[in-house]
Amino acid sequence: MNPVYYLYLAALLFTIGAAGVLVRKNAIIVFMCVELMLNACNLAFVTFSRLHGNLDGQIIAFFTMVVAAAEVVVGLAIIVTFFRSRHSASVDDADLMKL
Amino acid sequence: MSATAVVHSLLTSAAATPAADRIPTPHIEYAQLSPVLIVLGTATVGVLAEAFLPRRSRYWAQLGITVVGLAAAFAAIIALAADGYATTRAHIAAMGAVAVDGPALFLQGTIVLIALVAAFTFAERRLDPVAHGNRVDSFAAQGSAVPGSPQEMKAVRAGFTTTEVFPLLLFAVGGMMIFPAANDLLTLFVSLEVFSLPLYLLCALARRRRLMSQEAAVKYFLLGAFSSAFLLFGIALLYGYAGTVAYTGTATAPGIAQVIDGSANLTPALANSTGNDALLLIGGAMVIMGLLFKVGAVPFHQWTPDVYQGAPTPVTGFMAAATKVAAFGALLRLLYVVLPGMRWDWRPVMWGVAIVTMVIGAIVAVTQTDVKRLLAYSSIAHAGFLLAGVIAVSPSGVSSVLFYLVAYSFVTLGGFAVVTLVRDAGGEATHLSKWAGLGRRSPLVAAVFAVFLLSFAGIPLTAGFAGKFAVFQAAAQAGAVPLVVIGVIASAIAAFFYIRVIVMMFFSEPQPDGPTVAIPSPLTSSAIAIGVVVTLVLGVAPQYFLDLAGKAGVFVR
Amino acid sequence: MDHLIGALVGAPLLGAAVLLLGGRRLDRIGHWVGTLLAAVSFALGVALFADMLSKDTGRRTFTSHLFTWVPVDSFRADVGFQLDQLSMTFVLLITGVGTLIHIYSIGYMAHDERRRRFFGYLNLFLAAMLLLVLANNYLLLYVGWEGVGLASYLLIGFWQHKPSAATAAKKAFIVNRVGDVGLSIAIMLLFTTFNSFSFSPVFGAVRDASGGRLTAIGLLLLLAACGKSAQVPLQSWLGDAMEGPTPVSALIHAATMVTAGVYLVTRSGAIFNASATAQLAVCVVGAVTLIFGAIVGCAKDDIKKALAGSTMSQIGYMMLAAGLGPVGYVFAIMHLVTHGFFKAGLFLGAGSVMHGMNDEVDMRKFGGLRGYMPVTFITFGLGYLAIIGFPGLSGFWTKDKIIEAAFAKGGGEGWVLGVVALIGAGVTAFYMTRVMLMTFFGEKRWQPDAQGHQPHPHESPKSMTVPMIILAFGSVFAGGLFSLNSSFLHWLEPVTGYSEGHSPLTAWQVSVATFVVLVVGAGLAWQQYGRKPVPAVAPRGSVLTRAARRDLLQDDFNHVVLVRGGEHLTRTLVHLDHSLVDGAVNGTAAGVGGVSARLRKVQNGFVRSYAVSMLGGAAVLVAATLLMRGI
Amino acid sequence: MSGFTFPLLTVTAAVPAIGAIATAAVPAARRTAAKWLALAFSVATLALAAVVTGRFSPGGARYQLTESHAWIRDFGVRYELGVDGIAVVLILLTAVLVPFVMLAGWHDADPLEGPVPNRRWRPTNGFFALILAVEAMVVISFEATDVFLFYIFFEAMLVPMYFLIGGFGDRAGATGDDAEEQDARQRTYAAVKFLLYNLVGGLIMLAAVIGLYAVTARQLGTGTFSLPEILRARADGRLHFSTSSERWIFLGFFFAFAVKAPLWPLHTWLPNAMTEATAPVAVLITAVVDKVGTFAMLRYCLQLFPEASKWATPVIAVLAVIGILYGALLAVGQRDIKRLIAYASISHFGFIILGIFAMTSQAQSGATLYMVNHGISTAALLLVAGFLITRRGSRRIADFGGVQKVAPVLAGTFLIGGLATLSLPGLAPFVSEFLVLVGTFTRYPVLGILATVGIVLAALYVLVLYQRTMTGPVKAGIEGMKDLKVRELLVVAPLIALLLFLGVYPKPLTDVINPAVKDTLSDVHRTDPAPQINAVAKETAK
Repeated sequence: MNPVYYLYLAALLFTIGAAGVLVRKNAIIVFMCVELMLNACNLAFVTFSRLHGNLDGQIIAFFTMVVAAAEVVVGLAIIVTFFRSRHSASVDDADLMKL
Repeated sequence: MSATAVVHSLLTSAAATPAADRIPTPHIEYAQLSPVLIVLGTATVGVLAEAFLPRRSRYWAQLGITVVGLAAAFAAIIALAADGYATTRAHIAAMGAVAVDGPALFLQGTIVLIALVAAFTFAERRLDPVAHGNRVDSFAAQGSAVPGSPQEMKAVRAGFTTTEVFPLLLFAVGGMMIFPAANDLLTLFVSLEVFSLPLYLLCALARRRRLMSQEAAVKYFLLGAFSSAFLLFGIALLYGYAGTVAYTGTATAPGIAQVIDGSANLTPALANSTGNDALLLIGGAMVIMGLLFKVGAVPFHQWTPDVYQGAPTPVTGFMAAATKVAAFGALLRLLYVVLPGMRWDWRPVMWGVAIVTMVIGAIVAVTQTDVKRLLAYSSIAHAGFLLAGVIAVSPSGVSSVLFYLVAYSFVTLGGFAVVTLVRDAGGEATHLSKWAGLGRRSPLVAAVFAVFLLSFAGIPLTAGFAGKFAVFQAAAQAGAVPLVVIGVIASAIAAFFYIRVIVMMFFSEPQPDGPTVAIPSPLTSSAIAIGVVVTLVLGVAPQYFLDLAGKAGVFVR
Repeated sequence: MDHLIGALVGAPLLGAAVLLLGGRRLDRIGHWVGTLLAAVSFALGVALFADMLSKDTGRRTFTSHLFTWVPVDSFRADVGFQLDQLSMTFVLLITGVGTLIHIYSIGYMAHDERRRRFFGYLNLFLAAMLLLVLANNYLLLYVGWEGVGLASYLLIGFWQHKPSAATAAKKAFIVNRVGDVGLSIAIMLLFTTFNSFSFSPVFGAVRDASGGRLTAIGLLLLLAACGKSAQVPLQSWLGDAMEGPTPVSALIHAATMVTAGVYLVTRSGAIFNASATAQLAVCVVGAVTLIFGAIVGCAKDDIKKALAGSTMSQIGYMMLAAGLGPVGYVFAIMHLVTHGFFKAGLFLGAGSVMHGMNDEVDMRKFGGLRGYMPVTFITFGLGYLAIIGFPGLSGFWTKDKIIEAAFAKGGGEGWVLGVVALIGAGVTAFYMTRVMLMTFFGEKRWQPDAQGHQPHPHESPKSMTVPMIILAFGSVFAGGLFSLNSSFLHWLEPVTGYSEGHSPLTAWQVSVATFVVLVVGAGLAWQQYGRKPVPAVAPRGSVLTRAARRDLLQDDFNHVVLVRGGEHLTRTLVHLDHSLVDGAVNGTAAGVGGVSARLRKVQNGFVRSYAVSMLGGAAVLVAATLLMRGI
Repeated sequence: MSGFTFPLLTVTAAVPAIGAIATAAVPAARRTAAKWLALAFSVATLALAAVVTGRFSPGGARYQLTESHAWIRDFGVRYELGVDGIAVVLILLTAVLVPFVMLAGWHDADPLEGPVPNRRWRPTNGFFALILAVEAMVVISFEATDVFLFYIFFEAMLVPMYFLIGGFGDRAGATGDDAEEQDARQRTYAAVKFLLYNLVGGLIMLAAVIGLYAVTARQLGTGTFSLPEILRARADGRLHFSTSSERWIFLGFFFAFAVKAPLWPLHTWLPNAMTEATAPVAVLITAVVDKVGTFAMLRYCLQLFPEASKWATPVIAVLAVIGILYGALLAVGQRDIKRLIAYASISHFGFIILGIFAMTSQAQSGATLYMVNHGISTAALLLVAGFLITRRGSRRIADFGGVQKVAPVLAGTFLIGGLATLSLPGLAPFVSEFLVLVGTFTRYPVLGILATVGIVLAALYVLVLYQRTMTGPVKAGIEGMKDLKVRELLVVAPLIALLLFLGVYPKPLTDVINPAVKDTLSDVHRTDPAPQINAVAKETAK
């Protein structure tokens, strides 16, 4: 099976993630969509690694996961405090500052 | 030598497997990485201090640790530069992961100094009125406590302060120091996250107006993550194109640069993927976009005003200054080291970005009513001017940008430091109308702020003018005259709103319920003083620093 | 010799400086100082005159160079004097009459608390006028030219608290400025043509210059002359100038300053001789003005304005003569001098009358004064006879010569000009007789003034009468003296040149004709003002009369066309400057503001829309990069 | 340059600068001390300027008393000073005027007594310090022979001017209880307008400056801004501007100077600025600061870009003539004393610019002389007007009338100032104006004639102003008006004396100016048009 398909899949996932960020209101879900985009990147890395026959891609994937984990830690903390002080996680409520 | 090698070696060295003979032991030049290591080490110490020191003594301990650590890091940088690592002995350390060269050291030095000054403003606790017998700084008593909730009250009464900001600051600084030095895309990405995550947190920690602060954090975080996803995908594509994430390398172990200009001898597996320029172009574009986001260039700028406004002002100052320095450093390295081969592809695009950034930044700022937002938009406009310098792909381009960054960052720090002084019952009085007649109330503060504004506006004899002249000159020599003309027009528009503020302060009647100007401790005073000194020195006698930037203006390949 | 000339100009200048800077402490002796210095410069003039007479005719021109004024490359303006018979004549006239009028003013201005300043101004005028006639180049002449203008401005407006006076002064200055434009452009043209504007080099090189330029210069000089000498079309200011104190009218607006135009034309004879067109223009202006002035003079009830009209017309004669070229220059100047005597005398007489009638000027409120102020009556009468050219008196000798010369121009032009001049003489006789009758004869029509003081006519003090007497002598005998074996002609000829004209009429024919016209004019006047009583309020009169009362509507024309038009223009411009020029800039600013306000809306605070723009931006970035490569 | 030569020019510029700092350092309470200190420094500057004039030998080297030190190598900027005849006279003018400006403004920065005492914030020491700062910057921009050095101070002087205009105005014009606010608003508007106009001009010039650097850098290897250096390089062919680039750069420079000068239609900032500022500051604007613009046209536009200057001359000359007539006509239509004078100045600047670009020796010497004379005459007129306005507390012409009855000396000085403004022969401005006109006429007869018409309008607006304010019956509010005080006489008398002296004997100045003008003309490769006949030669031959 031609590994290039995985690239298309990666691109698809990335697009879905991006779209999710744009359409979803709930901060948590938006954030999850971002994670989805990151995973799309991972898939791409791995695929390319396979194509090129070197390990770099796979290793980078690990790093990405670590980073993503770190992001989750920070991100959730922020989103939760935000939620607690407003009793809503909708990003559209966050418009105190504009113009 | 590619990043993976480092990675292998790190792993293996971490868990010393018998396989060690097959994988070469990594060779890390600790001495040359010492600045970064010191900062990150200090940060860790700070964390430990948080863990083990009694609350009362933390503040001073943290402040001391931070200052000492940063000072040490700066000393290390000077030492390295003195050893000629900035020029003759510049090379790529940590097995291709990190460059130790002029721009890297110059920018790291700048960032460390910025951090030092920022640390002072972080530590300022004379401005807020004494709460229940405790001096407090501009950070939340307890970040986790819900605003206005009883437990926040308790925290305040107990005189809690979020001293964690200092370690966070240091971590961010560490990341920022690696960012412009990163010599492969992975390091770039990791360091980006390393300095971004602490910043997200810092944004959320304002003592006053916490809702806005948290909102800023959310926005910054989501958009930041979003953009870093793009960056990462771009990296993936570049990796797919070149089969490596290293910027540079040798013909045998090529970096992206070599692959692009075809000086690399490629494995057949690679040959067909390199044929596909789409990967390269799209990937390059997405990586650049990731960086432009951090720079705050149009159309990736919209987070800037909101975040700048919501974040605690000291943090804003630090972000505005340091993030720009780091991001532009990285951008320069990427464009000058990795992508010069495809200059003809990205230059026109950057032209466009530079123009819209300058013009929109200036124009939108005209109708701002909040000082912090105003400065945010002005920072956008300045990003545009800097891009003009970046576009001139020439040594003078690099040095001019480096110089501009120094000039801009300290003026910015000073500016935001002044903003922290002007306060009323609700904390800082950032609405412009409140600043009316400030010149009558406290001429000194108004005068200082006027100096900063004039520097932003690029009036001669201020650092701002020298910087602007440097970048425009570089651009003009690179044949980007139209860009210069547009830049000039943009700065004319920009001048308008800087002047508006000056008018406000000096020529309009003070409001009866106007804000008071708090008397700062030596900490903030020194921050402001440094700003003024830099403004005037770089404005009147910039030659020394221009030389410095000029010497430091060469990337190692 | 230099020093003498220097002192000649310097004395009154010093006087002016002392009196104007001296301050109140000089109030008591100020008038004496002024008079003394005027007398000094007269004495100097006489001395120089004597010295000049001692030399033989050829070597009488004396030039002196004081210092270089403005040297820029080939442009060299000097402060230097040229004293020849022509300027000598003027020096004597100016200082002589000037001194007399200083003396007169002592009495006339006795009750004015600003008398010191008045004398300061008078001295200033003398200095400027002397500079004008003594300058050896046009630029320095221009200085004097404007200097007398300034003095006249200050003196016309001397009673500044009267709005009418201030307005008149301003009008005089501005109308003169119009003439000055002519003079300055003429100087520029001289410079570009001759590379110099000093008399001797220019006149020396005239024959090499192109005719067109000479004509242009001539016409420009004429424009200047019109302004200063109140010739049509720039005559409108002279009538109003009578707002000034009477001595001023006598000295500046009758005897000396207004004749500067004639001096200019005569002085520039060389240029005019070279351009028939310019000369004709001068003649026409002169002819028109002499009729114009005369008609105006007939209609005015204000004694001074009547005299002003007469001045205009007499200067018209001089201009006419000067326009005739070498045939007429001498007579122009001759008439100028005699006119200086009798017109000054007439004005002083008028002043004396006003003095006695508490400053009443309306002749309809005079009448029968001959008994009350005999000296004034006699001197005024003699002046009257002189001006109408009664045989034997000054006017007779000079005016007839001009009329004769006018005919001598020959051809149709000659006839036209001659006849005009002739008619002018008649009209002169008419209006002067009218003045005479209305003032000194008939029954008393005196009326109390605004304060209700009944006038008690009385003879003026010695300080006023003596000058009048002296001038009367001048107006009786000067003409004869000059004509005595044409001494004046020989005196002036070396400078102006002289050529015998060929008149179609013989001298005695002209004289007879003139006398006839004169008698007719006087008779008509007697018919109207001598036989029947003069109505105290002016009858409506014919269209012509009414027009003449309004200076033949020339003023109204100016008002409508220039003043109104000008006001409208400026108002429009002020508006445009604000709305258009300024508006453009403010508009741009507003535009930027508008754009800014609109762009702000994009920053709507919603994370997701920010994300959209980021995505869009990324897409554009990618697309652009791809396009650059053409993929 | 062997051994140490005393840096006279630097000191001349530095003394007022130090004075500014010193004055600013005087505690705000010690008002009088600050005044005297500032005055002392300005007088010292005058002395130094006199020394400079004395040390300058006309017809000697083109730039004298030169100093040259490296400054910002990377920008090719050197700290280069040197004066030619034109610069010398203008420095002298500046140094002469400033002390009078200070004396005239002696009480302008005192706390306002009035409806709301001390509402407005007017630090005395600040006022005088700013004046000295302006003087310093003006002087050094006259001295600079390095384009960049010039540019820096050309721009920087906006800042102190801005605060002078916006910070200190005389209460005049507005009526009603919120007069204070109205005035403040107007003043602010004027200050901002002034700053923005000139800043935009300056920034566009900045682009041109950078362009100049790019050209020199490309052709000479290292970019330079040194005027002598550039002239030398162009002379021996190492440097050559392409037509288009020369024109563009020229326009960039000229625009900035035309805003400063100001040339029609870029003039509208001047009336506002001059009206709202106090009379002394207004003098500082027109008589001193604006001269930098015309001076720069003469030195930089013509010398750096001769071809482009010639190319642009017709347009500029026409604009200048428009300015002459336009300014005069608008002056006639004004209802505000200072505004009227401002428009008169616009008309005069038209003459100066016309003279510069007519490019004949008479016109340019005239223009230079005009800068000096206009400085003095406007100063005289404006300062007296200022005394008048402060006495009455209003600028509206309609509020005056019959002043000469109650304050004859004031009226007299005002009249003399006015007569100088309408350039009456015998007073200084006449000489320069006539030179400009003659010089223009020799090359552009039509423009010369049109410009000459301006003298009628000049007479009109001056005399109308005088008549409305000084003559006629005494208006209400004028009765008690005091005549000039000693201090005020001390200000006006010397200026009038100067006007008279220079009107009768301008030779000392022309001797200094002429050689410099000759050099400039030779830079532009222009010679005066020949006359039809050289009568002088003929006569001397005879």
